[in-house]
Parts: sequence; C-alpha cells; structure tokens
Amino acid sequence: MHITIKYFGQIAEITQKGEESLEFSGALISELMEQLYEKYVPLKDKDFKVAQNQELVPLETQVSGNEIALLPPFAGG
Amino acid sequence: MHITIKYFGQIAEITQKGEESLEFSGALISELMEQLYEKYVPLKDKDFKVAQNQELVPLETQVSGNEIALLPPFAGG
Amino acid sequence: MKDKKIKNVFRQGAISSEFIGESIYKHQTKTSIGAHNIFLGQVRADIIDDKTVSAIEYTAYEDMANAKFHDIREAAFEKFELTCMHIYHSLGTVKAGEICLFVFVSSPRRKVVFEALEFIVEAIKADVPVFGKEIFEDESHQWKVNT
Amino acid sequence: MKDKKIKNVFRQGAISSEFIGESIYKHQTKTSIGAHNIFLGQVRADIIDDKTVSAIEYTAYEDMANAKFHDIREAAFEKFELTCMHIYHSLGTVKAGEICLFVFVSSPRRKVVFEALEFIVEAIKADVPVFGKEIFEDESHQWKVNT
Repeated sequence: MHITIKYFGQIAEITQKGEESLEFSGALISELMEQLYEKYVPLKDKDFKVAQNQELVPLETQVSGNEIALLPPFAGG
Repeated sequence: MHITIKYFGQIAEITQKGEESLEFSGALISELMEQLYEKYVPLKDKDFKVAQNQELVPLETQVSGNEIALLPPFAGG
Repeated sequence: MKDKKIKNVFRQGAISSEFIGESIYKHQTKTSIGAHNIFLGQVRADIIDDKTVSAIEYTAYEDMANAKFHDIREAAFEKFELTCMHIYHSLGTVKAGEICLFVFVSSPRRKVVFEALEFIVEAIKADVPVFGKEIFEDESHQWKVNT
Repeated sequence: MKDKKIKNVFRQGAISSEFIGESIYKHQTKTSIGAHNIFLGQVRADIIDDKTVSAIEYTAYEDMANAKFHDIREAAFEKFELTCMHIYHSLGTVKAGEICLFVFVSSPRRKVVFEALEFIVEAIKADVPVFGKEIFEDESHQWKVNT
C-alpha cells in the first residue's frame, strides 16, 4: 500500500521533510511506526501522537491508507 | 449632632436631593432611619443599605457623625 | 506587585474600543506576560414590558466606589500572581451596545487570569456603589439591579 | 447560534491590538450582548538556561487544526448560551510581547462567558495540533510544550 505521511515540528526536524510517500505492506499503525523507526532512528526517543484521517488514533489501529501524521506535543496559544 | 447624609440613585429620586445636613439627637443608625422615614415616607418601601464613613454598616451601629450614605442596590458593570 | 494609591476608575461616558486596543498594545513591552484576560460589560437593549432600553445612566458614590475598587485590586494581587490589572467603569450615559466596564488582568500563566478576572468582576458587581438608571426609548426609566 | 462551515482560524504573524479593538467595535451593533470575555495569549520572553526567548515560530497541521477549532466552537455553542465566538491563532513568527492567540466570546450574561472562555482555551491548548519553536536571541531554539 502506498501511503502519505506528514511530519510536524520537532518530528519534521528529524525526518528533514514535512511529508513523504512510503510503500507499506503491514496492517497496523504500530507496524508502520516500526518501519519509520528503522528509517529515522532518533524518532524512537521522541514524544509524538499519530493521526489518521485527521483524528488521533492508537497504535493498534488498522492503517486505512488515508493521510497519516506524526504530531509532537501541542503548543497552541 | 449635625450630620451629612448622601443619597444615590433611586433614593435620591425620592429625596429629590443628593445630599443634605440634618440635626440628629439619637444614637443609632436605626434611629436616624426612623427620622428619615418620617421626612420621606416612600423610603420605607425601598431597598437600600447604609454606609458610614464609606463602609456598609448594620442598623444597630452608633452614628459617629461621619458621612452617612443611603445606597440602593448596586448596578455596576 | 502592589499599588497603594487610590486611582480614579471612572471615565465619563462609554469606554471606546480604541481605548481598549491601546491598553492591550501598551502591554507588549511587558514580556513576562503570557496570558491576558479581559472582561467587557456592554449595555444591553433589554426589552421590559414592551419598552426597549436605549441607554444606562451611571452614577456612583465615587469616593467609596474608588476605595472599593482599590480594595478589590489589593485583594486580587494578594490572591493571584498577577503582573498587572486595570479597571475602568463609566459614569454618565452609556448607550445600548456601548461598553461600560473594562477589566483587564495579565499574568505569566493562563490559569491565574481566569480565576482572577471572575473574582474581580463578581466583587465589582457585589461591592461597588454604582447605580444604573435604565433609560427606555420613550424616556421613561427604571433602576437596574445586579443579579 | 451554530456555524457549520469550517473557518480558517490562522493568521500570518502576530495578532495586532488594532485588530482586537476593531473586533470589539463590531460587536456594538449586537445589543443583546451584556458581557464579553477575551483571552489573549502573548509570547513570553522566558529565560531558559540563561538564554532568552525572542520569538515563537508557529506551525500547524492546518487542516486538522481548523477542524479541531471547528469542533471546539460547536461544542462551546452547544454547552453555553453564547451570542458569538471568535478564535484567531498566529502562524509563523510572533515576537516576545506580541499576541499569538485571540479568543473572544460574548453572551447576554456574564456567568456564561467565564465558563465558556476557559473551556475553549483549555480545549485549544489540549486538542489543536499547533507547534511552537521557541527561538532564542542567539538563534538556537527549543520546542514548546503546553502544560
């Protein structure tokens, strides 16, 4: 499956990009994260949440193919 | 004793003045009020508080000769 | 921060939006502030027995009122970690839609400003001898009472 | 009053005091309003390890953020009797002392605005994907985290 991942704030600083397309053959968000941890080792130490289709989702969620985003701690206001 | 009484808002509407000096021979605020009720009969039906020296005081308070004020319900803001 | 001098809180007529904007602007030099909270009281065109309020005419026992405003300021600075606080109240005629009360608190952190502002506004409503004559469009009137 | 369309809450750069003043002015025609409550978030010149924050650079997951702001609006109108509500948040660079968040609620009665404003501000801080890079005077930076 071809998926688009968006990176923000401190996470984008690590990935050095705001967005990328990846080939993903697993099922769960947690598996996608494993794939990303291999690609971006420092991600492992970072605090972030995952949004799919603009909603925060737990790691056990099925990857639907919709837009996925890695969101570091919020700092609005 | 010669005392100055201030009237505000709806109370001043009844007394038709904002301030007056009165001769008072009693001791307590409650006695002063009796004297005012005689002079301004409609006052009896009105809701107000009494301040002496710019502090609200109960009716049993001794009249000190300081400035006395009749304050209808507050409506600030 | 404490302020011992009794200030005159009253302004003649409505409090303008420009005045409020300028007051906000002046705080940009205070860079320890992280949160401002502003309360504005606006005169409502209430309809009472088919008559519409067109303005409120404010009077006050000014000396006592300014002393009470001062006490409220002192109590708020004591109770809350505030960087600054400003209170302005109208006297005279304020038309429906215009602003008659402006309370402005600022603090490094937001939690404090919410609590402080509500404390101050409630104290003003309860403790300050200000009187309001609600003028109807037909020039009759009634006396406002805070609830 | 409900509003179904998702608005863009974001403004490029700081929110000016003139903009806030004008926004207050526009409410003078809404004569059912008796109380406004305004929250302003201002960038603090915090000192961290001897370095002073000179600005915050805001970014956001804009689509999700605007959807969240919309949800917060809807929830607030549902929960509280509000006449109107406005939210503006900065993107890009906001210097210390400048305003990055402007939340404005209005209601016929005051009790409602206090509760509503705090509810909205807390929800913004918790739920909206906005990110802040604190830039120090020496051009190094750290990432801001809401507490």
